[in-house]
Amino acid sequence: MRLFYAEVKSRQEINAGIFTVRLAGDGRFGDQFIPGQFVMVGIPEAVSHDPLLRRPFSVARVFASEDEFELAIKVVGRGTTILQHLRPGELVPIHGPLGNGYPLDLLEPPGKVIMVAGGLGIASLLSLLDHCRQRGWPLEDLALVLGARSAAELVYVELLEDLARQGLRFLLATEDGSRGQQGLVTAPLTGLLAAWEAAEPLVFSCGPLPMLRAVCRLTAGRHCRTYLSLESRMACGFGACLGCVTRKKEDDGSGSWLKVCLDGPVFPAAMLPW
Amino acid sequence: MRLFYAEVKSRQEINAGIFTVRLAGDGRFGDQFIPGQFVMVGIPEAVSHDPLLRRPFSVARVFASEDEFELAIKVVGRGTTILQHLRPGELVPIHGPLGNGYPLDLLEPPGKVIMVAGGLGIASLLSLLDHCRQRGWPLEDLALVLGARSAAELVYVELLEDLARQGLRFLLATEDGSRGQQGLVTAPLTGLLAAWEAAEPLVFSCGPLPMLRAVCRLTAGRHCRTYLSLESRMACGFGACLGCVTRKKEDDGSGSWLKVCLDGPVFPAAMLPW
Amino acid sequence: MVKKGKAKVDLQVQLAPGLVLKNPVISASGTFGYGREYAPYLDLARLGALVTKGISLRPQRGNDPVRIVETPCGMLNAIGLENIGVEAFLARELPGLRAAGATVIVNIFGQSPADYAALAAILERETGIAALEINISCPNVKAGGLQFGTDPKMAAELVAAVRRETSLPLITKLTPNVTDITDIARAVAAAGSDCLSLINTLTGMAVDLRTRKPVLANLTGGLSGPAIKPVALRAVYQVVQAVNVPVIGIGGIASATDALEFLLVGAAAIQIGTCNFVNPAITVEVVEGIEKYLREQGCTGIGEFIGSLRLPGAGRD
Amino acid sequence: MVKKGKAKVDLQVQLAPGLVLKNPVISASGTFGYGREYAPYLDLARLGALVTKGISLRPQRGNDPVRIVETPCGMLNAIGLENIGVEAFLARELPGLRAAGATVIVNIFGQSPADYAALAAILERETGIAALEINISCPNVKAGGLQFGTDPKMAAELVAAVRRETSLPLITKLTPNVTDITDIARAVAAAGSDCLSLINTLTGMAVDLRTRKPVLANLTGGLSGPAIKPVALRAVYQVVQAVNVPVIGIGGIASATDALEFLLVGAAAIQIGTCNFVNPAITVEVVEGIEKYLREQGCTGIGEFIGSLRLPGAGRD
Ligand SMILES: Cc1cc2nc3c(=O)[nH]c(=O)nc-3n(C[C@H](O)[C@H](O)[C@H](O)COP(=O)(O)OP(=O)(O)OC[C@H]3O[C@@H](n4cnc5c(N)ncnc54)[C@H](O)[C@@H]3O)c2cc1C
Ligand SMILES: Cc1cc2nc3c(=O)[nH]c(=O)nc-3n(C[C@H](O)[C@H](O)[C@H](O)COP(=O)(O)OP(=O)(O)OC[C@H]3O[C@@H](n4cnc5c(N)ncnc54)[C@H](O)[C@@H]3O)c2cc1C
Ligand SMILES: Cc1cc2nc3c(=O)[nH]c(=O)nc-3n(C[C@H](O)[C@H](O)[C@H](O)COP(=O)(O)O)c2cc1C
Ligand SMILES: Cc1cc2nc3c(=O)[nH]c(=O)nc-3n(C[C@H](O)[C@H](O)[C@H](O)COP(=O)(O)O)c2cc1C
Ligand code: FES
Ligand code: FES
Repeated sequence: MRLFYAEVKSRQEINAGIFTVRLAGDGRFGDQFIPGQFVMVGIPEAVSHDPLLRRPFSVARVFASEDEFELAIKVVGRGTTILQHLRPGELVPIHGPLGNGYPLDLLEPPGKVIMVAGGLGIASLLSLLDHCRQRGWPLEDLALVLGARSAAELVYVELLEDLARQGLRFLLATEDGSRGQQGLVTAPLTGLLAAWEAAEPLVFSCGPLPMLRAVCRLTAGRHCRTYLSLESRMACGFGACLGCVTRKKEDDGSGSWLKVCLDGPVFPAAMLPW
Repeated sequence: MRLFYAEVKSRQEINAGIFTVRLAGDGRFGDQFIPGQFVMVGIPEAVSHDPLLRRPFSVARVFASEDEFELAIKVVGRGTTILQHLRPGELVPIHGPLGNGYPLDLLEPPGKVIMVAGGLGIASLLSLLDHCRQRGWPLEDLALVLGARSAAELVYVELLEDLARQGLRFLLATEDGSRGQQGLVTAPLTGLLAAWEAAEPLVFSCGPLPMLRAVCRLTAGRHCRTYLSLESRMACGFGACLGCVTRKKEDDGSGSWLKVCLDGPVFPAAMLPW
Repeated sequence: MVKKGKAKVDLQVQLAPGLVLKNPVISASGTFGYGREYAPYLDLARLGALVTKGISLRPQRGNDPVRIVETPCGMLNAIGLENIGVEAFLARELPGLRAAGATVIVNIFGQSPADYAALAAILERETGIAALEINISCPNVKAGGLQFGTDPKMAAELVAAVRRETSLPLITKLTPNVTDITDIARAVAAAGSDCLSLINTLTGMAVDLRTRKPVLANLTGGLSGPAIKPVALRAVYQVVQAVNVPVIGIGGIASATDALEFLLVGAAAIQIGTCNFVNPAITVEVVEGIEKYLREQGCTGIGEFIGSLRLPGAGRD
Repeated sequence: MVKKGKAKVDLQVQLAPGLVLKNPVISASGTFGYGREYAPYLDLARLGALVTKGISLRPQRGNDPVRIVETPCGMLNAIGLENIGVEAFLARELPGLRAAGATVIVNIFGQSPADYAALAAILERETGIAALEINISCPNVKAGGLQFGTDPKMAAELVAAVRRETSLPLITKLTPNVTDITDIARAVAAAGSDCLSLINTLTGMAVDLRTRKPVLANLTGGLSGPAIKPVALRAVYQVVQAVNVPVIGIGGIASATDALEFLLVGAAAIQIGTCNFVNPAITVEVVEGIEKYLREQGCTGIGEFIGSLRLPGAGRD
């Protein structure tokens, strides 16, 4: 975990309200990074206290050789509106990488890996996909199911389609059918799970809560291990505020909580109450 | 008085911490403007409430044909730090022109006019100088005494030196002697008042309080009419908050106050208690 | 329930038997001058109502400057209730407001219950006054009413004294600088206040490290602006639960969304203060924003929305 | 008086007979975990002291989420005093803090004076505890002490009960949610509190217009951060005037300048809360900033600066 000011190297508008931003590391960021981790991003304008808190974003990509990393951000409120106006050369307060990340000990080939991303959840899973490729996983054993409300909410699709041509099992669904098949990710996922169940795949998912719940339901009882990356409102991102907690499975109302920022954001589905 | 968003046309760094910014009018700004008036400038970032209040700045120049106007700003705190980063094309909330401005009825040639500016007070007086020239006043009858702590706090000097070559009586003093004569404006002003007293000059001054007080003392009892442009902390700039008040002359503690924003910022020295 | 359309939404709200406003947006006392100052920016008749600067029997000079200072997301003021006095107000300001078609609420304060009662008796005789707002909550002057506003019994006696002098609708303005605002709320409602408005400012202070002095000549001032919105929303919610009279929500409103939040927790109307300084046209923009939102939500009247907060566990979510 | 140089400035402050801190910068309870969480960012021994998360006799689960929400220049929290309980704290957390050389102040709370007294008796026996901070001001749980913190008599009884059980220096933490904070301050000082700390959070609320629900599961929460700084500074100034024991200033401190403002009005030390979340290294940066400022002002000891506010008319300006 590092605390530094990162220079904005470039920023790219993807769609209305979605952009990627590439930031300079501090020389050690990349070494420490585990896929699935996130950073807390501060508001560059140091003279203002509004917005006050840093915002959490998954690290989508690390470019180790250039000591740079990339975030993919959707504009939803005050903080992201300000971040949208970042310019190359500006310095952004960065705190991270934070959180546990995906379970690297399990992430060794051979085997099959299914990644299920909803909307900007792709950011977190892209780092995992990169990791799998670096560990020498054949693309044919990796599947990525990506869903979004509409084509306008998609990011990294070209990159993924490119990998699909090289063997990645890439399934795309939009609710309005504007790109990929129409509907939720559950349809393609159901098929995939059936097809790959024999291989006892690892399933990783990141996206909106209803989608995560659906993934839980679909994988429950099947021969697969499922991990979910959660979101939560965070004040600190490193376990100090107790603001981000979520309920454990089999919580009778007396036990302790899971801290999404420190115990997560990635949890085995079995730990969660759905 | 207008309430509009002004596009930034250009911005020029003058010295460390001092810049000018040229803004687009709303088609009627220039018609309404009286020299000595100011605008309340809002913070462009609409998603933040910090800083909350608009900041007052004198209008230094109006470019009627282009429907543009210019402010000269010194960075002293949070608001001005943000304004310093304005970029061409950005929209800035503008409220103005506000205040009474200089007494136009008196400002007709012939006669002599002495303007005494301290630091950024030149912004207000530059609009007056422009006005005088437009009214056909011979430059030889106009004097501008400009003082600052050092050369680094000067703005519009080249422009003024150019006018000096055309006849303007331009006297420059810096406390550290880094440009013009060394010392306060009081020394050159004393000489000028003595030389021009027979012409019963109009004296206008804008700058820090100690300088305004000194101008009052120097002109008191002489044959000249003195007007001072004051500053004050302002919340509204248009007479609604009663925050900007200042004491009247011969105030026995029971009378009413002067509103700097509405009754001023320009006051006859005789109205003020110094 | 959610249908969209261009249908007119009824924004009328009733704050007292004789006090129906065309919409719930009111300008707050001390931030809207005598109304006249805002005439260049908006049509005063478009507001639900405007509340005048606090008026006393005799003119008041207010505090020495410095009177205001900006703070994070807010400001402190210690104006000290400067005003021209009731006589000058009636002679010089009220006729113009009447002519402009404004719904005028007069904010009153004094040093004793007798002062308040005398003001009420004078204003009772005038036409063109929709209601009185009794200020028992100004923190900036010793005799600004705060001594009444922090004691339920004194507050009730004061309201009763005013009530005896006038049949005008009475709004009592409460301070948040108390241990339990619902105590005061219940007391003044029982004493005959038709409506309550809250909150007035929180007492605060600012110092200047450079000069090592307090910034405000008065040492302390009243904190207002977006910074106090969470405190105001909480107070309004609590008071709405505690009393049966309409409540006007005040504190840090900077947008239609903010205003709607106060209506959601049960405020029958809202007042906008500090943000008038930043955007003199904000009140009218908030009226428009509320109407647009309610239309999008498919409401035909604002009454459907007021107090529609869903509580967890209440079986409604 | 103003001379510049590189001379060392003495930052030591005394908060109680047995409590001298190396500098006046303390981390605030509930915002610094058990200290451990911040070890990667700073040397815990460099702080004047750290205050632990509020500790109770038995572990507490705290409130359901949502527990936090950002507000203009601040945040609301309704953590609900989640903690591991005193036993686990002593076994699992205190040894590490001792080893790190931290000056540890333990923040305690309970449901009754007996709970507080029992905690004091337990902690009295441990080494490595510099002082206790008695929390009678948490607005987020029914039994968070606030019932004691708003009544001078109950507050005094509670402090006296703790006093009987321990010779540790006692700091009592006060709430701003009262009509007159100096009443409580005087009462607890008289009851044997060596020092006072203030302010705890202001009670606030946030709602979500989209869902029409309160944002916090607990409905209301405690407002902290820069938004409340003016209220905190006022409260500290008032209490400093009212009591003869040292006062620790808390509320919205985001920089060395903010910290110096509290010292200027007479706080003997300060605590930093919410801003630790934004910048985990802020406490140490504020220590450095205070030292730099005092050196530039030509002070040899921080004592010269504390309480050096110049009042208008006091013949000192
Ligand atoms: C571990 C983690 C990783 C994330 N990764 C990404 C990413 O890669 N890309 C990306 O675009 N976003 C990501 N997010 C979400 C991102 O943090 C939020 O969108 C961002 O903080 C919103 O900031 P804002 O100031 O724009 O919105 P705000 O103005 O703070 O809020 C906007 C709206 O969202 C609501 N809201 C804000 N936060 C939450 C929340 N946590 N839960 C529910 N409602 C909320 C608010 O109430 C409001 O309605 C991640 C979040 C977490 C916790
Ligand atoms: C009518 C008028 C015309 C002006 N014209 C110009 C101009 O042409 N160019 C220009 O650069 N400036 C001008 N000013 C001054 C300008 O408004 C302030 O410098 C600006 O508001 C500071 O904003 P800030 O947010 O940067 O500083 P802040 O962060 O608000 O304050 C910075 C420092 O200045 C102090 N301060 C702020 N305002 C005042 C005040 N009014 N009196 C005393 N101390 C104060 C603060 O306490 C703080 O120490 C004018 C002011 C007025 C009233
Ligand atoms: C400059 C100023 C002057 C005020 N004067 C008065 C007043 O005379 N009478 C009164 O009842 N409230 C007065 N108030 C309080 C406001 O009416 C309002 O209650 C408070 O500012 C909170 O609302 P806001 O956050 O929207 O400003 C004043 C507030 C400000 C900022
Ligand atoms: C998330 C959070 C948790 C807190 N928990 C406690 C607590 O357990 N005990 C306590 O006395 N104060 C607690 N506080 C109050 C702080 O210690 C402090 O008094 C308050 O936040 C004001 O300071 P600030 O504005 O610097 O945050 C908490 C504050 C926050 C923001
Ligand atoms: S965000 Fe603070 S503990 Fe998780
Ligand atoms: S600045 Fe508001 S009255 Fe002058």
